[in-house]
Amino acid sequence: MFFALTDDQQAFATTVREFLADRFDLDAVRGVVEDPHGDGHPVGLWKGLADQGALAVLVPEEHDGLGLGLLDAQVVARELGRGVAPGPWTATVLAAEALRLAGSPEQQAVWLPGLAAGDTIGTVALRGEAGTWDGRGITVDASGERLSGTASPVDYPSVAGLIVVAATDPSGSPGLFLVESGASGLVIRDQETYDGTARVGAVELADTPAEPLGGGTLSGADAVAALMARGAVLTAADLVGVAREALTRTVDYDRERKQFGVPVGSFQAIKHTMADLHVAVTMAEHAVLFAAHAVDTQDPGVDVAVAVAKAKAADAAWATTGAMIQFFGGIGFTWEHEAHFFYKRARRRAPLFGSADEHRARLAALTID
Amino acid sequence: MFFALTDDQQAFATTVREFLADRFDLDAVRGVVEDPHGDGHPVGLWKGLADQGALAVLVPEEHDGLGLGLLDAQVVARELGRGVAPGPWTATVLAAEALRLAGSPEQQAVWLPGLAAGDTIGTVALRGEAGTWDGRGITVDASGERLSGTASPVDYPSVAGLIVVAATDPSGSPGLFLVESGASGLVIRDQETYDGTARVGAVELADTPAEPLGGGTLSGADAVAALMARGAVLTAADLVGVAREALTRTVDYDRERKQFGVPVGSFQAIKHTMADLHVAVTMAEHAVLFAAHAVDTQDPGVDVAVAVAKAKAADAAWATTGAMIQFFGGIGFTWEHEAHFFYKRARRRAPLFGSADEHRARLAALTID
Amino acid sequence: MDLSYTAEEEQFREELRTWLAANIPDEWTQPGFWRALDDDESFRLRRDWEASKTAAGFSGIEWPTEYGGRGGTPGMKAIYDEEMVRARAPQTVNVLGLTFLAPTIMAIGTPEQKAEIIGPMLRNEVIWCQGFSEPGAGSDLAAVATRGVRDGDDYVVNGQKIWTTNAVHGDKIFTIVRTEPGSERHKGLSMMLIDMDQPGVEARPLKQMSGASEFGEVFFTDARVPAKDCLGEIGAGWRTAMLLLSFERGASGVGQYTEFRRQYDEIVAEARRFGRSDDPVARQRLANCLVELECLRYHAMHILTQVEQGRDLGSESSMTKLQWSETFQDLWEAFDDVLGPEASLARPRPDVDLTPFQHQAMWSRSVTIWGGSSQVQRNIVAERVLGLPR
Amino acid sequence: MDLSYTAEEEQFREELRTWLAANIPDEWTQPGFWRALDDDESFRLRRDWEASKTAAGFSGIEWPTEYGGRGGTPGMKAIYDEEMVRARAPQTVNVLGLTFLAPTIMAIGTPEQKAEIIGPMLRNEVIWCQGFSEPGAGSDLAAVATRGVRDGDDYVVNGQKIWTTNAVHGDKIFTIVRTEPGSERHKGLSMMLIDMDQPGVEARPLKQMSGASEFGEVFFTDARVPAKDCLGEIGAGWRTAMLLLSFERGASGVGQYTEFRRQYDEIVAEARRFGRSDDPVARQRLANCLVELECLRYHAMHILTQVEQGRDLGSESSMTKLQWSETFQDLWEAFDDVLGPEASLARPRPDVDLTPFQHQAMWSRSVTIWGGSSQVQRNIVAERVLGLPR
Repeated sequence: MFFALTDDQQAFATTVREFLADRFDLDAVRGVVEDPHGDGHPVGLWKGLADQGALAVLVPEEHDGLGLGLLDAQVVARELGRGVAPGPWTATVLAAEALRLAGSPEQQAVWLPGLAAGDTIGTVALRGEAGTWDGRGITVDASGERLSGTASPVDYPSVAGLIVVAATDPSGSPGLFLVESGASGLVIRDQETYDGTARVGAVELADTPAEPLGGGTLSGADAVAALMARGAVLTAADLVGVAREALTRTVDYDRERKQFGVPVGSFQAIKHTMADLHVAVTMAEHAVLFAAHAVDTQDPGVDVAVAVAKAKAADAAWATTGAMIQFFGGIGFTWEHEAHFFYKRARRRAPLFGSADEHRARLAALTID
Repeated sequence: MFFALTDDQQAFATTVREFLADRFDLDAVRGVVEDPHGDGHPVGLWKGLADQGALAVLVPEEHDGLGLGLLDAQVVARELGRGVAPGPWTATVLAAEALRLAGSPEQQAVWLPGLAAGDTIGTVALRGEAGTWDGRGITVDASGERLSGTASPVDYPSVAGLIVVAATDPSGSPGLFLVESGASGLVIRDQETYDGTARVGAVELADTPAEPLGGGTLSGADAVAALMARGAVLTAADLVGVAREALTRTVDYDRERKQFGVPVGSFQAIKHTMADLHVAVTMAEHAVLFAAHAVDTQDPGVDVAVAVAKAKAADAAWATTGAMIQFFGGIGFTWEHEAHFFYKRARRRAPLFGSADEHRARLAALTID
Repeated sequence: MDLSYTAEEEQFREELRTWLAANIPDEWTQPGFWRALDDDESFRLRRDWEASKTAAGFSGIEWPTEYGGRGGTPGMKAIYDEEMVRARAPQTVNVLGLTFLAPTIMAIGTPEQKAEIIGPMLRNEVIWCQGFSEPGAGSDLAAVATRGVRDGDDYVVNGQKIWTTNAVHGDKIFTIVRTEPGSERHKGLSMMLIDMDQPGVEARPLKQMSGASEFGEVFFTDARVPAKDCLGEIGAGWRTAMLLLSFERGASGVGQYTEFRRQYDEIVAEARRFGRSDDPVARQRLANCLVELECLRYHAMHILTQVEQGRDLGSESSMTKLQWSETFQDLWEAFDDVLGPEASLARPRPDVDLTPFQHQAMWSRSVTIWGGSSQVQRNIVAERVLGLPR
Repeated sequence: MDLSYTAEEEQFREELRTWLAANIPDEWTQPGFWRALDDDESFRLRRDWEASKTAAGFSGIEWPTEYGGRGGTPGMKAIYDEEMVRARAPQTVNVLGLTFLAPTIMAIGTPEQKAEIIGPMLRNEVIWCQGFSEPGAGSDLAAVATRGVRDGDDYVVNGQKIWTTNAVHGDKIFTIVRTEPGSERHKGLSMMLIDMDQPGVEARPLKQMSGASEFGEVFFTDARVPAKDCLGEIGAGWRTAMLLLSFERGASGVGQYTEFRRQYDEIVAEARRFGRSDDPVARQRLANCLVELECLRYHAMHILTQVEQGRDLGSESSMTKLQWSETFQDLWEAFDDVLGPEASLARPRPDVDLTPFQHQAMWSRSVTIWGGSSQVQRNIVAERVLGLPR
């Protein structure tokens, strides 16, 4: 029994964390947040992540990747969440996963090395406005190798060279397609979001040429579901990182900040809230580890594990970042303070790849019906 | 603007409260709880309530009643809840309400004086096993003046001389019927409940003769709905009484009980829980007053008011009685202590006439659709 | 129970409603109108409009006529609050002066203060700010560090205030200053009425997490205030502050309910627009907000009754604060929760602007902090209402 | 991550499973079997059955063989816990002795204590009770009032213990006694091992709100205990108690999860039976219990890993207690909530007996109180794990 990260995985986490601390700290994050019309994709950060192999984690070695698992990838996601780091990391990793799982050897050879090296930015467009995250929310139609419809919100579509789009064919079957930037009929409509640590947009397709992903291990609905599951786990990992860092910062602050002549952290109302949040965040951390491992090992309980992880991580991040603002007192409500980076990132990401409610509904379907 | 009980109503509350304190205190309640095979209907308590007019509140003066409103009746319900008093008060009052609202003058003349005086015990059977509380949960069928089917759980059917049964005719329309004790085909199956402050049973009907209620102000589905609303308000009032008394007793105990050399009530975790519960119970008290008044005045917002009151009262009673056990420490978990009277009464009654969830669903239908 | 207003009160409602209908330009009630204006312009419009409302006799509703008020009943004040929300009238600009300072001056002000302050405030000729919180004195107001040193007939004031509403538009500020050197906690404080239009006073907007600036900071650097411009006695500032804060206990819950209920309906409309209103779980979430909102309404009627009967509300105001602030925050949590991924987009559709919703949702995080945090209010309820030991 | 057990551990699972299958009578696993027995009969059956299990080598799994244990790994202990639940084996009768007393004796007992206590306990020849809580010393264990006065080679003990599991079936009790007259709080306490079969010791069952009596009270009236029957040094009882309680930090979470998950499935089955399993709101409620249950399972694997690596779990056990107790309580709240009016009836249908469910639901109210209340655990997590000031 070994339920923990290996020394290598811990070292990987430390590397990413130290890189962010040294080269992309909260001041750098603020720079991106305060430039809402910029592309939100700092090149130095991107190159640094690429240099560490953070983009190559899941890519097979034959395509210049590290050939590691989702458990390793979630290490990166968690650190990026902890550092509220901007950029299309999750989007690019998921695009590469789509190719790895559903692409032909040729498609993989064309795209994966570039994605692994950070030369190509990818993203995924799996759901349309107000849609669910289970394939029923797809709002793009495929007619042969042409796509029409709008997917939204999509992470970083403006900087992406490759967009993996989920679309349904006339018979209603879903599948994944590759759309390249600049394709005819493709319009990226930037969508302003309050989460300044990301950039999102709508991907509008009008009879746009697209290449079906095919010839890989998975296809059709299975491929879409597998991609959704990976998106859920990586988002959960990001949220867990956000939650842990928000909690740590709040505890550190309340240990020192005095009101009524004593540290506010000595008040039991605050202590008990922090204790409950610590338990919740710790459980969410466990859940993300287990889910990532379950995906990697194709555990028969993988569907339950993914839903548990996403539901728990979303709830923990939501609660922790709300408490952060409350328990920093007024200062945590100001623009100048960093609390809102965590709060807004948690709020925006919590519902991505299925809200806590959606994942609980899925758990009910898996264990009640 | 006068949002409060009148002096008369407050005096009425005091009378009932003092009667219970003098003549039916928690030791007397314990006697009923510890005699689970007894009928749970102490005659002295019943006569005392009748003497105070507690059974006659809603009965028109022409039928020997006081001709008052639901706002006055909820005064009694709240005090009975506060005293965790046993007996078929709510059941009898609701049976009388059925006659008042839906009965003909003749039916009223036959039954109301006896119900008002406490000579006749009544009850209502409005719902069957696992059914909802909105008319769709009726599981008794009417064929002319014959009823068949089973209603459950019904309050105090074994001691009731008159049972008001909701039944649907072959066309699916609901209506109210009078069934007398001893009617052919009528079987009362006692159902053991953990709430020792009540007795309940299943009312089994097999081609049982019944008299349709008719000729009153309301009929059919409207009559059933009006009776459900009154049941919801009176149950909410009982729950609010339970909640308030549970909270008061817990606060009083924690003000004195010492651990770690100080009163446990000086710990902020307990203080804040008590403060939140006090707010919740106070809001529930307001909500019950408003709902009762809305029924009395046929306020256009009465449906919202009743649903709010029942949802809020159920939640407040549930939370308060759970906290009572926690914050009395171990002693509140023992049989010898009174906490479980409150806890069990709250648990059993919370879902009657619609759970908090059901009433929230109703509010959604009223304000979202 | 009698939940009606008197005929006289309803008559007042009619008059007010008529005046509001005639005096609020249609465009003002359109979504986005106020946000499109720059801050100074918006303030000026509201300031002037309210002055005309005062001239028409619709300000200081429950104040004695001797102070320029209408001499109305608490019920009329509740009606006023409700109708202002219903008519989507602009936000009151002199709100802290009107709510807190004016009644305190009526109670303990000098004849000169009564004569010189209340009228100009009511006519919006002087905009008042409140200077209570400091960076190191939030929930713990007694930790005030701003100090005033006697110099001839004046005090010379140095220090910083924060969370000051309308800081950059203010003309004067009522503020707690430590005037007794070396004093601690509640002692040695004075409530000074300081002219903000002097070199020693600088006001800066404070940008919030939403990007808006409802609040500001006020810096005192050798600011001067005549000793006579102290409200209450010198050194009795804590008592003055407590009296002042006691006037929060008004009947504004009726207006608050009206506003929050409209927000509920607006959130429901967005849920419907984005196909979320049929989801039973989302419906529970929203309906539970409605439960708490309706309770807030009943509570407002209860409070109004208490006020009409001349009862001292005492610590009950802490209960009111908890109920409205937690309910309001939960309502806006429901917005984020129910709308899902669309909630974080300014324009999930090109024709839908959710920015005002997002601002409210973020604003809702502040209401459980200012005016006595929820933690402070729970302490008060536990200790003063329930009698649990300190 | 490697969530598998070793081949040796899996081999152990097979052996245990085989033995359990052969040695648990079918009728024992039927609903209602144990409740139908009277208390003494039930205890005797379980006592004897477990003695035979010990004889077969399936007790003291992770204990050294020198103490009659199996010398197994922490993983085997986890497997044991899991398989016992799966097989619906009877509840361990000597649970407090085996969990707490035995490892403490192995650590600090005298050679005589090691020789005389552990073997008979393992074979159920001596049933041990724990005497820690008192009516005035619940969460605050240091408030112990039971006193022991030296009299020759003995101590004479007077006082009362409460919440004693198996009180009426116990042969001996390890109990905290104040042996230094006039001492306060943590000082002057001793952990005495007292023979319950003497005139000075009386045990009474304590009836709980459910009507069951899992606990009892133990009264000492001039009870005698030889001074040599002190565990640890005289006067060092607090240290002994803390060491003893530290052994709660085992890997039992795996078994706990298995049991609670079965309860979840049973509750779901009742929800289905009463037509409540299609309700989306009820489904959310249940699914959220599942989320917490699964987290408990992951946490158990995390703890097992820590134990295998020889790490000191320290205050992490408070987190474990919070997660399992709050989750368990919430699960049974869900039972009441989801089943509605039927939940409070013993037999909502003549053929359905919900009494065992109701007992569990009420039992669930106690788990956040005993063994350190949730409030105490949150203090520990906040102060010792997060480092917030006392």
